[in-house]
Amino acid sequence: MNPFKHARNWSTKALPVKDPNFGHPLDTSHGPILYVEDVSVSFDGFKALNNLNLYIDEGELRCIIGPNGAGKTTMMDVITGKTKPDSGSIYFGQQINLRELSEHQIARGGIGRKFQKPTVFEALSVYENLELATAGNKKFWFTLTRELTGEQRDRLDEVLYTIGLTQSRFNSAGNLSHGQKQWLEIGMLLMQSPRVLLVDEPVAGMTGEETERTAELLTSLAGKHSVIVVEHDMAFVRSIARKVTVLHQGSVLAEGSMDQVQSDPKVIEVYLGE
Amino acid sequence: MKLKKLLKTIGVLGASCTLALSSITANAQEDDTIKVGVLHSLSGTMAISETTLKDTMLMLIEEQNKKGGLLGKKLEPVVVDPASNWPLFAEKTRELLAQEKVDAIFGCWTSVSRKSVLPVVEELNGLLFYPVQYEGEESSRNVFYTGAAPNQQAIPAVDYLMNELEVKRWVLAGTDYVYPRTTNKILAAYLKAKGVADEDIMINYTPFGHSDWQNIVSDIKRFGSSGKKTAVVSTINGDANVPFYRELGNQGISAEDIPVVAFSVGEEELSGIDAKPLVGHMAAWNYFMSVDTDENNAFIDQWLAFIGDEDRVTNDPMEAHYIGFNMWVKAVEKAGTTDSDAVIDAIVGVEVPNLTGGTSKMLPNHHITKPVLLGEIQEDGQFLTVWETDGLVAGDAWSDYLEGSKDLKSDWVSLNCGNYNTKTKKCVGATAE
Amino acid sequence: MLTQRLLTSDKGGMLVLGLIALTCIVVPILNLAVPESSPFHVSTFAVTLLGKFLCYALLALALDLIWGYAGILSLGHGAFFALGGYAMGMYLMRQIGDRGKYGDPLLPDFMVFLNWQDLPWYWHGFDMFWFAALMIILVPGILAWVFGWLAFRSRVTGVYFAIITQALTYALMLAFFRNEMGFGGNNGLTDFKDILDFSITADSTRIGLFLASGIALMLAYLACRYIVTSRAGKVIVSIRDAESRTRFSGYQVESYKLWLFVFSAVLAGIAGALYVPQVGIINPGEFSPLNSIELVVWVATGGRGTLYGAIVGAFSVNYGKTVFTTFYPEAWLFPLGLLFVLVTLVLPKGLVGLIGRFKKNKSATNKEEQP
Amino acid sequence: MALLKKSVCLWIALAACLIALPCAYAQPQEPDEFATLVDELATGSLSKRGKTVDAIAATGHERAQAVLHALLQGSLQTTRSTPKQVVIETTNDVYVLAANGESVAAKALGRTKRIPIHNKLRSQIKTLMAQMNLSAVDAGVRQRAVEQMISDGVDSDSIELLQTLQSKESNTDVRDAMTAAIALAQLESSSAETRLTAVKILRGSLYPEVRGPLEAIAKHDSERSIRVEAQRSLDSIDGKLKMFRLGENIFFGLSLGSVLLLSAIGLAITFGVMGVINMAHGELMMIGAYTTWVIQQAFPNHIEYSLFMAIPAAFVVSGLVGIAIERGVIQFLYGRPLETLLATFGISLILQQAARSIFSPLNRAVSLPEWMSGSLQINPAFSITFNRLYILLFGLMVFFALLAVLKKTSLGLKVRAVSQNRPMARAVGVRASWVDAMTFGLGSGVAGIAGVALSQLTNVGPNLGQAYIIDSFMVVVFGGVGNLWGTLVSAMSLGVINKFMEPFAGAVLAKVLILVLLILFIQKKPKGLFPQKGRAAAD
Repeated sequence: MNPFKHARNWSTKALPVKDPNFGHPLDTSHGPILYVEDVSVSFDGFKALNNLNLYIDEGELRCIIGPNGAGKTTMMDVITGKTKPDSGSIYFGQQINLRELSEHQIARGGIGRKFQKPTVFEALSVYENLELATAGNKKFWFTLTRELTGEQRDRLDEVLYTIGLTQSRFNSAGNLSHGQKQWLEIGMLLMQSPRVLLVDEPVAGMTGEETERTAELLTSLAGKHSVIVVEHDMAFVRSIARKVTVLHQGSVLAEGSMDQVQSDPKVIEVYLGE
Repeated sequence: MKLKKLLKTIGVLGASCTLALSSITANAQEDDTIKVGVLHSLSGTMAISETTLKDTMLMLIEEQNKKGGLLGKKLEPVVVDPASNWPLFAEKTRELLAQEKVDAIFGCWTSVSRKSVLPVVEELNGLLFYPVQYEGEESSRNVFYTGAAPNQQAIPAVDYLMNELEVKRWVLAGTDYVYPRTTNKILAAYLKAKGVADEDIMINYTPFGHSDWQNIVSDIKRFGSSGKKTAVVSTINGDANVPFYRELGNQGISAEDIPVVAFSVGEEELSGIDAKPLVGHMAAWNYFMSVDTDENNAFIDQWLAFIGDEDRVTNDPMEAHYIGFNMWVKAVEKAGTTDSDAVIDAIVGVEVPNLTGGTSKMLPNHHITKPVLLGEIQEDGQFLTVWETDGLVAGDAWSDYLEGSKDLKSDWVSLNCGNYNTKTKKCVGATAE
Repeated sequence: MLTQRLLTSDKGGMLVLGLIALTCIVVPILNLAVPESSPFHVSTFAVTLLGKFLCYALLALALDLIWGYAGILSLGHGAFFALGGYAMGMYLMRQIGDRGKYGDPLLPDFMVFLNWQDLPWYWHGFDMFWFAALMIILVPGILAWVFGWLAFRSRVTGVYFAIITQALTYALMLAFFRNEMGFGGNNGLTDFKDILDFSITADSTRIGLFLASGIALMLAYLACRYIVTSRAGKVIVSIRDAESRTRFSGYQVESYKLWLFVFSAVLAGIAGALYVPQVGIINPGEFSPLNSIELVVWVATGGRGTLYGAIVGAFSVNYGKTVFTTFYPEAWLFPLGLLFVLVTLVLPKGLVGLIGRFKKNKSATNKEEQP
Repeated sequence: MALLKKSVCLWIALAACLIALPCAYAQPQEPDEFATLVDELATGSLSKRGKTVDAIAATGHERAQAVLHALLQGSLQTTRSTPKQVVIETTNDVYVLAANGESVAAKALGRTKRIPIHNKLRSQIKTLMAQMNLSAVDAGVRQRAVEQMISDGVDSDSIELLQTLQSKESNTDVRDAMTAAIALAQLESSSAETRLTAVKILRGSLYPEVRGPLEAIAKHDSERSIRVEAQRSLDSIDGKLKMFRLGENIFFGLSLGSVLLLSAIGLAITFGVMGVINMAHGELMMIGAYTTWVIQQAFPNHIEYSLFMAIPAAFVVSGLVGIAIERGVIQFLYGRPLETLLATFGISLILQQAARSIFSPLNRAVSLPEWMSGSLQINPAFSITFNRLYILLFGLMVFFALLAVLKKTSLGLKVRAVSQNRPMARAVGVRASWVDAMTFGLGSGVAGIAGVALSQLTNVGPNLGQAYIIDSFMVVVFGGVGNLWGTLVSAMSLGVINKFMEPFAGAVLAKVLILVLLILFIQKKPKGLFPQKGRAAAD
């Protein structure tokens, strides 16, 4: 009777970490979940990324720092499919070549991204924002005809609680405070059930208290998800980071714990010198 | 509660909508006037040609009222603006006939506007006087064609070129729509019947408002340089003419080398052009402002006084309205009523003087008799008549040179049919009531 | 459940829908049952006028769906309207049969006129209503699909999309003007006689067409409501407000835009098909880019992103036009032009927004009304 | 209007006067016969006028040429009072008696009427004058006379005349033309040898009249060798013609491109740089065109200079209207390009209707100055029309001037600053609103200038703008928004592509194809040929 019946069952089953769109579980048997190898991107002769190599392990919380123009945003663009690299390879797990996929496929595959400027759908309510982000079948005809399942709704409530917006679930997202918007966006990422979270400057413009809560939120997410945080706020990075990568002129300058990195003479030169 | 309130609002709004509707459809039914509908575009692309005809109608009606009106009543013009929008023509016609209850409509210019109006006029049994030269192939009981049919304009012009100027090669250039297509088809058939070879006929169509004539003119020039006398028969419409003639002039083609005979270029179009590059080119019409007759001089004086502008000109469609209006007036007087059926019966055979010194007559096929004049364009934008037909030419609704229509005949008196097939002896399409 | 979703929190829509329903009931009665002498009689002229407005409203609705909700401004929606109209026109032409001027049983008059020997292949099948009805949906739909697929895939958006849609309708206009195309050139298709064996000039047929337009409009409205209140509708609004965010949420933005565009084009086609038998002519002028721009103005005037605002806009602008062309035939472009300027400057949310502003103090406005 | 026509006559009459002057002092030899004939021009009927003209030419009178020339130019007039006097209007309201060149007071004549002629007479006079002009002082006049003879067909009498003149001719061009004329006539000679020489002489001759007779000889001549030679001559002519036709087509394309460029370039600023979808752009061009007309009306005696006055005037008028539009409407709509579309569409309707109310819905006649008409004859098969040539040059001039304004002036710097980053520009002290107004004014002013150029090509009426608006947008989008060079390249290439498609696709289909190609192109390169670079361009 219902042509979408099959699809529905399939999507509810697929809700957990397994990703539905690649048809098979993600192979992370060698450790890293994300491989960025020898990636180069240039705009009109300017090399935004220059033979960048980066490996993210499953469940890892990685902070990426670097001066302006180091290539942080471009790196995220490349991973999420917004920018196609000139050369190099990007693999998600052992087998999935992200270069061949488009943005929405990558997103469905389990890589979520939070933008530098909080971008939530201001015309919609908090609840609807999360509803939209919910993992599942995102094809036009499906969303046209189906409501959320009970399971999905439960998960939504859970996330609402996690990001602390249960009270304002029916408020318009446009009326939220800056910090709340940031959290909502993180919540939306969570609804996508991603394997990897790319978070661009999550605490920019936040009050101290908000920053603290965000730090808590992100550390709690690590483990279940791999989290990549790009941030300028060194204090914040110090408070959450286990491993830090420093980008400079489109390639990795240094990598290690915060202390290691901070004592690296190359890093000091880049940040203080010249 | 809520629903109740909503229903109430709907009720109120509904009532006000009905009111609004009735304000569009308000029909002041005053019996002491006879209403005359004027259906000419006052805005949009056709305003350029049609506004003048609206003014002409207003003038004619005013004159008639000065003479005491018609059947003892005043004439009242009802002017609407169909805005060069063809569906709007149909809508406005319905408005004129059904709401305003006009007794006759004078209007339309383009073929498509007439085609759009036609079903409405027939449905509501109105009267339409159509004043522009057209492609023929039509005859409606409710329409009177006071402009020229192809045999009243195109064919005599070609005869002149062939006989007087000994033209051997022909360029038939036109805008891509029905009138030029038909005219050119008729002409091509006619020329071939006269022994002109295929390679001596060049047919070219361009879109409306075509403005870049460089290579077409250069083609014409090449076509005309074969040593045989060449002429261009132009059915190029409206705005495309200025760039066409300018290009001709600039590429050094003068009227002596390759004359252009146009069927859509009249005094009014010329008044918007610097006529210098056109001097010597020709046009075929049933009327020229330069024709020196008493009727015409009176008409011109009247027009200039009415419009209050010494520089305005008169043209052929204006004369057609003049004839059409006078015919209608005469027919109404003859019938003693403005009732459509009575007027349709009365008008056939009515004769009124035209402005070129003759008397035009309404024929049973609802076309009229007209003289055909060939004029050369002069520097002042007027025409110098170089040739005219001996007598008046009767308008022919169905061309004798087209395959589909040569057996058709229109006669609303004896046959009561607009498209009677003389071979099968049947009224085709059975549109007659 | 569904009715609740579609109609509650849509007071304006309910009001408009109710009014249309009321008109659909009252007008036929006043036209057919009330004698002509009565002041309550609604003339056939008014019926065709209203029928035309209903078609325009449907067209405006189609545009509002993609412009108001997905933020895709099409300046070529008139093309889909005209294509639907042509499909219907071709059916009506074939219905004339041998009652044409030349009495040819197969060929329409204009083809006889141009000495065509055979019916062009694309005219076959149009003698059957079901085929024509299918084409009314398929032709605009497929064109929109192909065009949309090309455009959205390469992420042509905003102003660029507006301009290439304009190019599309302009190209179609020029093409249909050509007599060789076999669609009657500049004169288009006209002089229709019957539709589904009913005489097209009969009052009852007019009422039937009027009702069909009204019902089509109401159904289309509900369908549009269904879309915009569904999850897909929210995705569509998200695309309008933050396209790349939606993309990174895992939605294939192109596919959403494409299906919505196709649906909107089909609605426009249906509007055109209903329009043609009521006005009695279809010609390439309907493809004119100016028509499409005017359509955008109806929606803007009514208030975009509300659906019913589009209907209000289509009715009010066209009503105004009818009044102005009758009462101020010489100068009606002045108020019309002024209206466009004022609406964009003073009423960014259109007439509907204006009413909303008055009511603001009374009740909290519902969220969906805000574009 | 009347004044305008008079001033047109003025120039023609002036030319006539120059020719007449040398003869004015000579005493007529047989005053009676000549004067009678001249009078007959006025009194006789149109059909008899041809004979009279022949007779006048036959007198060999010194004034014959002047009278015929005046008749041809329409400056030969007659009084309405009897006895009719025939006079030549040399300049505005200055008359001389046709028969003897004595000047007469305009007042004494009363109202005068032009003596009308028609085409037959015109070509008759031209032929007659060609023979007289063969020995004119000016080489150009002689050249035209020979060409006139070629197109009229040279008869055996003229061959001898030409042969004598040719031996004396000093100008090579004229001599070549004479050679061709003689050879053309000799093609019909009964002597095979003469024909053969003639065929050889005509090898590569580009006179259009040559091809037909040569073709006939190549097919039908009794001598085979002549047929072969004729075919070779024909081939050589065709080869040349092909080349020139290609050249001609390229010029046509560039010329169309220049029109597109002119109409799009203002838009490249208002739309490309400022992001305003200005639907009233066409109407701003219309205003420019009407300005030209008004200028010509105001200075009816200076038509030749009217364009030089009209260009700055149109720039100022359209620019001011543009500034008014910007201040009145658009300034409230920045960042909302689609809204600017609606508002400016409304403005375009108002402007159109305003033109209709002020100037009437009829087209207005804008005169072509003498120097804009005619063509630059490179050879008999290839000529470039002056108006197109000047407009092409003018379009390029406007383009480079605009480029210089944007690149070199402080206004240009500010414009670019504001268009790239409004708040930053404001922060460094640029008065953004002033810059907006000026930029829009600049774009509108350029549209006005384009209108002046268009007035020389097409109708000046309320619908002028509508015809160009869509094309203009296409050009800007195709070239890449915000890139003036892109606009130039796109306008020129669209023009040329169009002209190369027209011969086999026809004018309508060519345009449709161009539009389809454009649509497809934008799918491939959504930002046009030369996309604007950098982060600001991304959305």
